[in-house]
Amino acid sequence: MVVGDVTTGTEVLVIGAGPGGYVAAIRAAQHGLDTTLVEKEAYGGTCLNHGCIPSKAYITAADVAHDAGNAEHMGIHADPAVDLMGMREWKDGVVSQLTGGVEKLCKANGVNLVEGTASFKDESSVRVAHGGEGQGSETLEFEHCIVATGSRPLQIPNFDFGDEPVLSSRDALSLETVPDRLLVVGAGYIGMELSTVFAKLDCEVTVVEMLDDALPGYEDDVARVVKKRAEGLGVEFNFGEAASGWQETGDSEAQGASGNRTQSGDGIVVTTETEDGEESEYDADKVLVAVGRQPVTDTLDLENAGLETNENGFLETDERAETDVDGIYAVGDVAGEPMLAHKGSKEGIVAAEVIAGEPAALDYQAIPAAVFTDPEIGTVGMTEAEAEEAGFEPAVGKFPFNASGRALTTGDSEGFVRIVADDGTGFVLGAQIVGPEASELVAEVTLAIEMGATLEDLAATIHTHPTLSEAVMEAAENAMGEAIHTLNR
Amino acid sequence: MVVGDVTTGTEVLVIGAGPGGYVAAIRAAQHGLDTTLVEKEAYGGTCLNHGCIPSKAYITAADVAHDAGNAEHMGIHADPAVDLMGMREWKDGVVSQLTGGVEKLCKANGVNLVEGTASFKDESSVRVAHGGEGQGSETLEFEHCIVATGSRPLQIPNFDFGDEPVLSSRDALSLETVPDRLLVVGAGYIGMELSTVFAKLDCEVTVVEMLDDALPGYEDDVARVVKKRAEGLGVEFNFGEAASGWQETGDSEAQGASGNRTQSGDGIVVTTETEDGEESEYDADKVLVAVGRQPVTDTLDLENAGLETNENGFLETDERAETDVDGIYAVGDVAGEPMLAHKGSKEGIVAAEVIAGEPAALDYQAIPAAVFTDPEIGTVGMTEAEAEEAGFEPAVGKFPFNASGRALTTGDSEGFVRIVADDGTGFVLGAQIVGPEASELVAEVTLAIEMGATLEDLAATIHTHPTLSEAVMEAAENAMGEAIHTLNR
Amino acid sequence: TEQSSGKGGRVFAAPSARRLARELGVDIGSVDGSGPGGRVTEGDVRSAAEGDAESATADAGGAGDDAGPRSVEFSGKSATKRKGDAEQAT
Ligand SMILES: Cc1cc2nc3c(=O)[nH]c(=O)nc-3n(C[C@H](O)[C@H](O)[C@H](O)COP(=O)(O)OP(=O)(O)OC[C@H]3O[C@@H](n4cnc5c(N)ncnc54)[C@H](O)[C@@H]3O)c2cc1C
Ligand SMILES: Cc1cc2nc3c(=O)[nH]c(=O)nc-3n(C[C@H](O)[C@H](O)[C@H](O)COP(=O)(O)OP(=O)(O)OC[C@H]3O[C@@H](n4cnc5c(N)ncnc54)[C@H](O)[C@@H]3O)c2cc1C
Repeated sequence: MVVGDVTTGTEVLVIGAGPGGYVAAIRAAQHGLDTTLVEKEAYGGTCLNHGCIPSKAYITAADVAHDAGNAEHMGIHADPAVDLMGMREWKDGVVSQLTGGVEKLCKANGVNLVEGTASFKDESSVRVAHGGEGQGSETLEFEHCIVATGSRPLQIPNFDFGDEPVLSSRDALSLETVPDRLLVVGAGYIGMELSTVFAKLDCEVTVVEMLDDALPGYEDDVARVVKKRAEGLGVEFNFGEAASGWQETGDSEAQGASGNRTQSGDGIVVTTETEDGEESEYDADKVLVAVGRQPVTDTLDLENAGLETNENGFLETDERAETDVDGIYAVGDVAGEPMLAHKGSKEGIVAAEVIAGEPAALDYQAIPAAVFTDPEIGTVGMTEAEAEEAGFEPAVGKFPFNASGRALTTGDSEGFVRIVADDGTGFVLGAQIVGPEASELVAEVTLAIEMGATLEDLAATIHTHPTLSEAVMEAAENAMGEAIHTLNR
Repeated sequence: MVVGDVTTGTEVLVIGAGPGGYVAAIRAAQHGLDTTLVEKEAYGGTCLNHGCIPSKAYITAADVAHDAGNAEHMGIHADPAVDLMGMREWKDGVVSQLTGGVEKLCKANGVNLVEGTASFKDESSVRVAHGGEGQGSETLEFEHCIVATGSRPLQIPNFDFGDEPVLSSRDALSLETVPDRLLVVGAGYIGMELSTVFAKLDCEVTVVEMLDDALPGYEDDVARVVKKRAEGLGVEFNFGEAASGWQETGDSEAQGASGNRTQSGDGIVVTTETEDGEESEYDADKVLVAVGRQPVTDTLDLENAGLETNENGFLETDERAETDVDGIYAVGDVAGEPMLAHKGSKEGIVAAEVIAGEPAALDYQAIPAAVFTDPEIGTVGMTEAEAEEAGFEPAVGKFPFNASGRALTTGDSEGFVRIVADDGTGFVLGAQIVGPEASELVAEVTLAIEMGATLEDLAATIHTHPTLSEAVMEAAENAMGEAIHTLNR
Repeated sequence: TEQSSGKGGRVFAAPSARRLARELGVDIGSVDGSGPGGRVTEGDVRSAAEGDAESATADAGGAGDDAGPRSVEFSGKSATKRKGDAEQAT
């Protein structure tokens, strides 16, 4: 039964309740704007339900088990058993605590919550279709709209996420048992994080990657530390190969574009191809496809609002997070790279404040990024090459964690902190950190970049002993030729 | 056989190779000064050999074992066995890697190393007595001297560290077996860190503290989080009691000032007294006395150089780290509170640079401090009360870790970040952090304080999701009434 | 004078100074910084705002101009309500 179409109005309409959208909605409401947030699936979006949060929960649990099982050198003898269903339940509990929190925070800040799928009727209203078929719809008129519909995993030909042995990252985070053999397609950050988790859970993990190294986009010496550790966990890498198809073991008929269906659990064979057409085959139980994500706009009827996506499917915005259409903003993954939760939240805040009449803008100098592999990677701002390209004469300092007292006492001392600065002025331009707590350490350097701090500022700031953050100070000192705990070049 | 007294000269003489002294020596040598470092015992001083480093190594190992044994809610089942000798060997390996590193770094920077005990002959020379009796001595003439002789554990009447059941922190870090029952005298940071370690190693720990709370000096709500967790580990606290004596079990004769000797391993009874003279008795196997530390100057013959200590035994210095005697500097624990390694290193650097003719001074705004309990504490700058006292009108923001996605995914979400700022200007004045990685998180706030950053600067800086450092940003936003993930007051 | 901006379109100034520049309609990229290395302080922004009003109101990086410093003139577009009642939500 279709319920009659009711029309209501709102000052600010936010579409999508991921970290881009819900943050925008809360901030808009904090500024006294009448705000409505429409979400079709789950509060918190990809990040809380199928991305950042569940993956990090699994990483923690896998670490606890793995660390204890590998601490004989510390005098600790344990043989932990992992019950994946128990791990999943814990993770689900964390997720629901956080998604429940998002809902509560929205309400407490006065955001109106609407469940359903929004699509544009024109440039000042949307239709919201509720729940399943026949659940009715309503029209919402808005003065300002923030599109925050996020992204979804890319599919590749012949690998349909609907088929049971083919996993998206989301599927991988809700398996009921640890597969014996997992083939991971894609050595980007999501592929690498999940490969590490499953390798630590004693799964035999093989990674195939089209490009010629793990973690494309990261500098060689950074990626190398993570790759080496992964190999130490038993992960096997195969570069320069693209996954081209799969079939069930014992199934003589090659499976392809026609689609695949698994009945038995007796394994699959995945075929890959090099650029020259050379084929390889890999036995596995599951194949995880983690080759990237694409923006979600197909549910929106963009054309009705006069919106267009660019050639990569993103909505383009200016430094106020506004699209080409007056009063319509886009934030988060749907608004382009980097597809990171905190980038989306920042855009959400700026969009909300711009709407509220504040002098807000996307004027940040640097967006930090982290990879939660073992060890972690944290980067922000410019690499040495990028600094050169931008016209700086870079001064670079490095500090290895094996010279850090704190790193040694944590039992985890591979990796380094590298700081990139402008030689003339000393202004800090960037950092590449690989090692323990790299995701946290990058925060200090980000503040340094935003503040226009110099190497001397970082070096002169007292850092607690013994902490990993001392490595940031020492890297800055090294760039000045004055490190204490490492030799200066 | 006494070797003839040779006299050599040096521009800079540093006495003591702890984090105050060796850092000073390296920096002086980096500035081209002819530098000699005299150490009587072990490179790295208390910190590397018996303090910061070994304690943190034990904390890590105890955590690995404890976390794995208590992760059933995460689906991990393990029953780790701890072999304290194995743990100690690992710790010793870490220590010797670091002390070896200090020695190598000193040499690589051109510091002359001399082993022996230095004492002043006059205000421009010391006598260095080598090794044991009859190993000879030499005279060193200096232009500038940096005294960095550190501190040692305070003894209390009737508890002689020479007696086998009476442990200093140093002894506690080299036990061969985990005692069944440990009585800890003193709930300061050293007592609390070690209590936590031993409790996690399944030792029955009882703490007696003369004052009326754990972690004196820390605010109530900070100390409470740590105390609660310790109690959860089975640590029993008794406040308002001072340890007054001990005797062996079954030993009818009360032991006291006369000294004690333990023959058998069948336990001791420790007696405590309240202010009103009320006595209590505690059964234990060992008693750890961790009631504070006192400066070491008694090996120096200070009077020969015209130096005097203040009423607390410290050498007083000015903002150039110089004592009352021209050309003689003092750094580290011997130069006063706070007795922290990084304070000593900073003073060492300043003293070295001042001697090198640089415009250096102890002009820092804040010294961060950490307690590596479970959870950790990290503090820097002013508390709200201190800010008020200093004439600021404090704006205070708080963010609880149980609203942090990252904290929840680490399984450790107790505690909070509190930021104190000046209301009018927004200048960040201090932070109190209790929770996971508090020791690292405090680094960003320290930089903020040193840079004269405002709440807005912290809030506007993008913080990686999901990280604990987001809590710093949110606390700053909360102080501005604009936090996203917690309600604003 | 040496400009702190230019390279890669960077302005070395705290977020609070950058926001103040937008609020006062100052193109922070053209402000002489008095801080170390030419870092632009809030004080520099204020004196630039007082000192020459005409350059401050010049269009400072309109939509789509992402080559230059990301300073955007505060236009107060479509403001519904201003700050001040941020706490009412609780
Ligand atoms: C495995 C994995 C790990 C990740 N780890 C990290 C990490 O550690 N750090 C990090 O920064 N990022 C991480 N990411 C990326 C991060 O999840 C995204 O960048 C982030 O979720 C983007 O936020 P968003 O608000 O733009 O979109 P999303 O989180 O995707 O939310 C969009 C929301 O919009 C809703 N929606 C879509 N269309 C409509 C419509 N028409 N009507 C109503 N609602 C609609 C969707 O249901 C969804 O809830 C990870 C991603 C994955 C998959
Ligand atoms: C269990 C424990 C845990 C601790 N944890 C921390 C922590 O986590 N963080 C922190 O910041 N601080 C910590 N501390 C405190 C820290 O160890 C001290 O603040 C630091 O070591 C002081 O450095 P220093 O150079 O002044 O002196 P020391 O490290 O004490 O070094 C002084 C050196 O001088 C030598 N010496 C003394 N007299 C002479 C002489 N006459 N001739 C030649 N040599 C001499 C000594 O042998 C010694 O090597 C801890 C201390 C303990 C006991």
